[in-house]
Amino acid sequence: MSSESRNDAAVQIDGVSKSFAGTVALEPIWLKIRRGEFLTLLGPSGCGKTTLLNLIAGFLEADEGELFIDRELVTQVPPHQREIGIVFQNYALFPHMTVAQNVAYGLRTRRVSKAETAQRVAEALALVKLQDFADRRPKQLSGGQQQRVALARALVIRPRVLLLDEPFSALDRNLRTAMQVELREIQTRLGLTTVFVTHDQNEALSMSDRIAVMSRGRVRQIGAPADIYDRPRNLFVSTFVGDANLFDATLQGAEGSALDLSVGGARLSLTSYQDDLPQPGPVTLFVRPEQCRLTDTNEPGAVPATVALSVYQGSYAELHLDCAAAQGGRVMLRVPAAEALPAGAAVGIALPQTGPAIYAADEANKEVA
Amino acid sequence: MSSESRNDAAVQIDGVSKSFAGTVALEPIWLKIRRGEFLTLLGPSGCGKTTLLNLIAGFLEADEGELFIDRELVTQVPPHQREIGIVFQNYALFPHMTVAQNVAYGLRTRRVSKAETAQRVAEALALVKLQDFADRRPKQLSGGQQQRVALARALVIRPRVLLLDEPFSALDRNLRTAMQVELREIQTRLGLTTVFVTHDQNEALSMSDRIAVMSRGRVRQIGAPADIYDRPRNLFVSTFVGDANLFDATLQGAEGSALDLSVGGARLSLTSYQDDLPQPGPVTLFVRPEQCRLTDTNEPGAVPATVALSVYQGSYAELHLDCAAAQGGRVMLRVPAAEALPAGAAVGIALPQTGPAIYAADEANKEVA
Amino acid sequence: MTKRPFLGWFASPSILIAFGIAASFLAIVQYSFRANIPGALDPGGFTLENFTTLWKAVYGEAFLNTVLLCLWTALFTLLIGYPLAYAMVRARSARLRSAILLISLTPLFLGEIVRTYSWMIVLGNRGFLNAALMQMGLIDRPIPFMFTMTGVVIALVHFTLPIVVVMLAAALSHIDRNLERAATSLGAGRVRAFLTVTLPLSIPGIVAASSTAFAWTFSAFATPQMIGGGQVQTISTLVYQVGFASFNFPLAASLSLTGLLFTVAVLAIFNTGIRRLERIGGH
Amino acid sequence: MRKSLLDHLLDWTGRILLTAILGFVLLPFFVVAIASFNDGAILSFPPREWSLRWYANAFQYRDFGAGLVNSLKIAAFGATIALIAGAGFAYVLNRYDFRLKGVLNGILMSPLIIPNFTIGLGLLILSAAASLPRNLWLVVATHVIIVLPFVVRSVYVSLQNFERRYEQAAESLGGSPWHVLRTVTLPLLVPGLASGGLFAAILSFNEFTASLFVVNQSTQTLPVAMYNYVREYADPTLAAVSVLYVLAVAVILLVVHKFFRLEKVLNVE
Amino acid sequence: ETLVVSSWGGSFRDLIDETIAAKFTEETGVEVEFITGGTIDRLNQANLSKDNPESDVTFTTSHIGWLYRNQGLFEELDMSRIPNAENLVDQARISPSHIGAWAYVYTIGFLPNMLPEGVTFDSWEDLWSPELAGMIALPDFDPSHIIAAAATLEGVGVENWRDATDKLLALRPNIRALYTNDANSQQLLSTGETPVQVILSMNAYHIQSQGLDVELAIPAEGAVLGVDTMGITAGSDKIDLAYQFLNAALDPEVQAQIAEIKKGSPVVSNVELPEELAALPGIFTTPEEWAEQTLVIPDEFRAETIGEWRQWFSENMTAN
Ligand SMILES: Nc1ncnc2c1ncn2[C@@H]1O[C@H](COP(=O)(O)OP(=O)(O)OP(=O)(O)O)[C@@H](O)[C@H]1O
Ligand SMILES: Nc1ncnc2c1ncn2[C@@H]1O[C@H](COP(=O)(O)OP(=O)(O)OP(=O)(O)O)[C@@H](O)[C@H]1O
Ligand SMILES: [Mg+2]
Ligand SMILES: [Mg+2]
Repeated sequence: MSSESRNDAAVQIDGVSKSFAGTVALEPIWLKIRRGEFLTLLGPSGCGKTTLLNLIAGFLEADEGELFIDRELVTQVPPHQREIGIVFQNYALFPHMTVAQNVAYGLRTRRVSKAETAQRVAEALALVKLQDFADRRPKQLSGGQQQRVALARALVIRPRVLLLDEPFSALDRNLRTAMQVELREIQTRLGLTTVFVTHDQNEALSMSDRIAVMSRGRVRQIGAPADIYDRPRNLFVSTFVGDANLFDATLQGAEGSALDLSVGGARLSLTSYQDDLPQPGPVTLFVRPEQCRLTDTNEPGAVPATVALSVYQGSYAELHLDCAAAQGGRVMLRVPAAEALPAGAAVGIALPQTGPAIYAADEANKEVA
Repeated sequence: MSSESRNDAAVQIDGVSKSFAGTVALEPIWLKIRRGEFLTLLGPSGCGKTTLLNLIAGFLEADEGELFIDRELVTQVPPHQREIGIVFQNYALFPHMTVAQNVAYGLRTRRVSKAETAQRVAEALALVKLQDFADRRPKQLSGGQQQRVALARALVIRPRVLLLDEPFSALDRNLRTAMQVELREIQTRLGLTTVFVTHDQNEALSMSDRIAVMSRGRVRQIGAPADIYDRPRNLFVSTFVGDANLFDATLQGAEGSALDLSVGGARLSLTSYQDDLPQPGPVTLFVRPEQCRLTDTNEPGAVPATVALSVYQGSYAELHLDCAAAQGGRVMLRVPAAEALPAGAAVGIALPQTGPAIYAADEANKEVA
Repeated sequence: MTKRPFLGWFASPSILIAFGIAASFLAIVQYSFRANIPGALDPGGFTLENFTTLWKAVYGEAFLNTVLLCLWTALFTLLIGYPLAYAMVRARSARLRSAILLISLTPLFLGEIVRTYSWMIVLGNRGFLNAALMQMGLIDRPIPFMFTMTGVVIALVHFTLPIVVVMLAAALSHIDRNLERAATSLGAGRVRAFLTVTLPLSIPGIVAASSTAFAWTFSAFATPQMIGGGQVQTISTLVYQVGFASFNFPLAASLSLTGLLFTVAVLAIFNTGIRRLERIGGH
Repeated sequence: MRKSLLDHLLDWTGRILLTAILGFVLLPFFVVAIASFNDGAILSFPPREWSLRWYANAFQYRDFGAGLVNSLKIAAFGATIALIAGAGFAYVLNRYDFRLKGVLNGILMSPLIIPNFTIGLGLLILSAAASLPRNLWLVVATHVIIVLPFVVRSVYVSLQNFERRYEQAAESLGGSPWHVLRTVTLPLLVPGLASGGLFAAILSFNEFTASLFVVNQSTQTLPVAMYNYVREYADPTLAAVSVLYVLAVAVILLVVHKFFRLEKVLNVE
Repeated sequence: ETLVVSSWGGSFRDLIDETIAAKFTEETGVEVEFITGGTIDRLNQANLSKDNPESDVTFTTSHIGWLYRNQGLFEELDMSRIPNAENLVDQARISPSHIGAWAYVYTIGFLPNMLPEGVTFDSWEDLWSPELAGMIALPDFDPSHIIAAAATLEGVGVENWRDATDKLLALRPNIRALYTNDANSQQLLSTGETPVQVILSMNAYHIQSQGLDVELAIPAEGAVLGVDTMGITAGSDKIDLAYQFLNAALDPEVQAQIAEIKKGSPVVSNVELPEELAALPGIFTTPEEWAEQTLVIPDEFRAETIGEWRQWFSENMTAN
């Protein structure tokens, strides 16, 4: 378990795939997880996140492909020899053991001496701020505390990789935010390679070094959160992560990344971040709400719309606009609560000059989340 | 079920209370729900929302107090004679009936003629856009479609009040937003008196005419969403609804609503919306994140802080600041993603001149959500 | 508000039945304190003699036999039933799971007679087992199974196995699989994970299953009667014999009553055991 | 997965153990099947000659036919009565609190721990003391008492898992309690009721010990007739009956499994 | 219309069905139905259903017949309504309420090829041979045979059986099983479980006919005589038919059939039997045979004491 070079992959997944009784849960996947990296698997329910995690942990056997942990080929290594830490959504604490016994479990299997065990358990509990709960049983703890014990139990064995399967989804919002921050702090401090599973895009965006967005057993895009949010590579990613306004547009022509589009009668010139642009013709134009600006109806280049509904959200309001050029007929913008407009007001939507992406209207993966 | 005067209470709750085996689920509650109003009961889990709803529906009997629906005393009326519509979180569609049969159920119990039943069922299904699903069984529908059927089933009997108990909490984010908009549109169109239960503050803020914020069996504040968000009347409401930054401050003096405060060494003059101000002395100052502004450390009146963590959220970033004057040592601000600062940067927090509230530091209800 | 619709309607049939049960129980209690008049079904006056009679060696031995039978049966049923239940719950293929379930369950629905009769054919001196062993040359004269405790235990284990498997499987299936996974991820091999996690968590199930095995064995009649052949006397066979061969219903009643009190006591002990276990950990 | 020697060992001992145990469960039925085709009146293994005469005999022996008819009648009546009473009681148990509920429950569940021979003896004494005729209804009553707890349990579990919201929804839609019971509660409880009733019928059909005490010649059930046959004849006719019995039960279980999934019925998922 | 007969099950029912009932049906056109069970079981059942009798004619052993009579379960017989009873031997005139239907002995039966070397059965004493440890089966429903044999061996007479209890206890090591009925006895022999039994002669012959090599010995002290009897159930509403049934049973041809089929001894003196049949142990055709080969336990005494014997037996001989 040398860690000389900081750049080689802590986990390397080479064409691993998995089917259950004929249905494909995971298409062949290639993925490198860097040492110390916090990688999130994000995707809708049933997309194969847990399956991939179970393959890394060794609870499932891959149909094909190879898996390396710290450069060691582990495809055939049983789970208890993989030296990984796991935290489950439902905590999976041993109900018949105290908190301390739970945390000590992984040390006992490793025949660590009594004294060292006691010390390391105490350290781990201190790490998750549960020193005073060592003798309680899991049932006597709150959800958040249980989740912390599970974390301590996984960390105390100094795993090569930490795997977490929707660890916070059973917690309420406030506790959840607190635990997210806490986990990320501990992870950074220990420099722990971490694979985190969630279907919550905010959680993914806020915690990760990199996000792998999955759908239907495939990784659809992998990259830093800002990459994923600002430069989604396909329609699925753009709609699954963050809010998206989609317009029916026609691509008139492109010169490099400069595009010439018509949207709902308005003529636009945009530059896109995309490398692979679709052919001229009907396309789908994707714009984030915060990239759109509300203007007068008659501003040139503005797409005409009417306020359908203004939804108060406390710190801001969501304006839902009826817009003929938009897919589904609706566009959403956020404005400060004070600037909300009444329903029925006619407005123009100014689209950004840079940033948006276009996808072929008949894109094979026209799969909106 | 006359509706002559548009201003009398559709539902009136007069000192209704409820205990279960000694534990108080609901303290005596007084509440008037206006005709056509969309009232939300918002509060953390276990605060008594469902209990109150069940009392209105007649599934529970009040220990004391009286309940009127349309001015009629219904305290002793069994649920099936109350003419209310209910939608539950888990839909509770009859699994052994088709969609049409589900919707027709309430008409059959009323011995509505075959022809009229068919017509009204068709109308109700059209209302929720499920005309084409009449002959399916609930199991063959998606969660959102099931929720729509539940709504149609409750609406078809033209209830005097519509009750909804966390109807959308099992749906995923996108569907949830869509359903919220749809429900609100239908409710407005039909002018339906509605009591909506949720523990999701965004949902409450965005949908309601008025919100009743509950905790521990009591209504802590009732008012329009903006009222609740901008002018919370106690610490519980301010922290439960929206994000709150709380500072330890000392109230030096007050003149009318103009306050003289010192916060972490800085001296501030503010005006508050509050009527009942605490005595001079130690107080808790409450400020929404969007009311705070980031400035230089040395700007006069700015509270000094250091960036602890910057959390990317796509359309914006959350800056978590270490701040000695803040309760819990942390303050949170939102900034455009591009303006996020690196951890360790020293900053000043400029507090607003108007808007914030202060609460006595020893406030009896020092109960942070 | 109609507070309790149907209460009267729904409860009355069962109240009637409860009266029947209570009455027959009272009949037993009453008979057990009445004197036996030989040859007459109507009992005589009040007496405690029936209970003093129970101090005789036969009855004591029957009690002892019954208890031994219960203990051995429970022990072996657990030893055999646990692996079966485990395999059933953990089997990867749904087919195998169903097969195990059906095979271990079918005997439950066959009743005592078919199963006991089948075992008589297996266990007799010229039965299948001895014939097979002799054919293989492992023994040269038959091993007596019939009319022995061993034979009765074998058949009783078969008798209680299905219910024990069902109860253990229910207990095992409610143990979260992630617990075992957590243990393996922490470095425990399969054996260790089983011994330190699965087994301890299934103890309440084990206790519940053994108490059921106990109650079933205690109440078994055809098996000790047919396989024990009068050589293995249990409470049940004695009750029948005393009642229908000696026609001494008061004595049979007092024997039943004593047996019942005994069962209740044992099951009460089991129950407190379960409750304590569940308080300590369990689910 | 690359397995250690220990793992292989575990796998193989596991497989062998499983096979052995399943073999133990099935052994008597294989043996009885072989025995049923044995031509001689005296058993021998392996049989010297084969024949179907014992099957013929089983069909001709009058007591089996009469016993089968009795058992079917008793099981049908017993299960129906137990189902009605048991479902009602389970409902009451699940929904209401009233005085003596615990006592009533205790009495009705007591047959689970009272040995069947005691129940049989008690009812025999009771019927004699009350000069009740020892007819089919006495046997039915005995069986109702014995199977009732199983019905109550099965229906009670269904009721516990029953989503009260269905009833509340129906009530809010204007359904009176009876209407709701008829149109919502009962239809949704059908699986629980069916499996409870089926279980009761099977148990009743198989009940032997208590029946032995309360039957007479004309109300003799099939298991009692079979028991008496073993007492009176030494030939393998009963082996033939047993084989038919096993086949019938296996077929019924397979069908039940197909429709209800036994794992679910028995709560072992 | 049917006549209900209470009898033992199994081959005895078949016997009655094929002989007496066949004759009866031939004569009257009335069908016969059976209710079956063990001797004591049926006594108890009869007691339980005293007010509403289940049968019209009851077959039982001579001594248990006394219990029926004493408990008022039998009608008093009017012998004039049974013409065939004229030739009834004295030993078969049991009481005013029940008369013999056939006779037999309980004696020692054994499988010669499984007998230990050198064991023979010239006397009841041979049952006590230590070589027979764990090989013997006795009937559990009636211990009177072995008690009578022990009392005779001890020279005390069966009335003083208490003086022979030590002798009885000494037999315990040799006892392997107590059989509960004839089928059980057959099984024990056919499976070789117990190669030596105190067995009903008729049953032994039945087992022989099934192809098993069983031999009967008549010990010097004599074999224990048994008479199976019949009576009319008290309260029967078919008294006339019942008398006709009893009469059919004593018909010489029927009696010969019984001897032929089941090797039961005729109880009327006017029966002609083939020689080899007449020579069988347990079949008596002459007054001398009736007198010499039998060990007789007085019926009434036996009936009174059987309960005590059974209790003593189950409390002292069975538990081991
Ligand atoms: N043991 C199994 N047998 C059969 N199919 C399975 C099994 N486990 C998973 N699947 C299927 O594989 C696919 C991927 O499942 P997986 O559990 O990995 O999804 P997931 O992304 O974790 O979803 P979720 O967010 O709901 O947990 C799903 O279609 C699922 O039904
Ligand atoms: N039937 C009951 N018996 C006993 N206590 C009950 C019962 N129903 C509710 N309670 C208690 O009453 C309190 C209020 O419960 P209620 O269900 O109204 O909360 P809620 O606000 O709806 O919570 P949630 O958001 O979790 O649904 C809780 O403390 C709860 O435990
Ligand atoms: Mg998952
Ligand atoms: Mg609730």
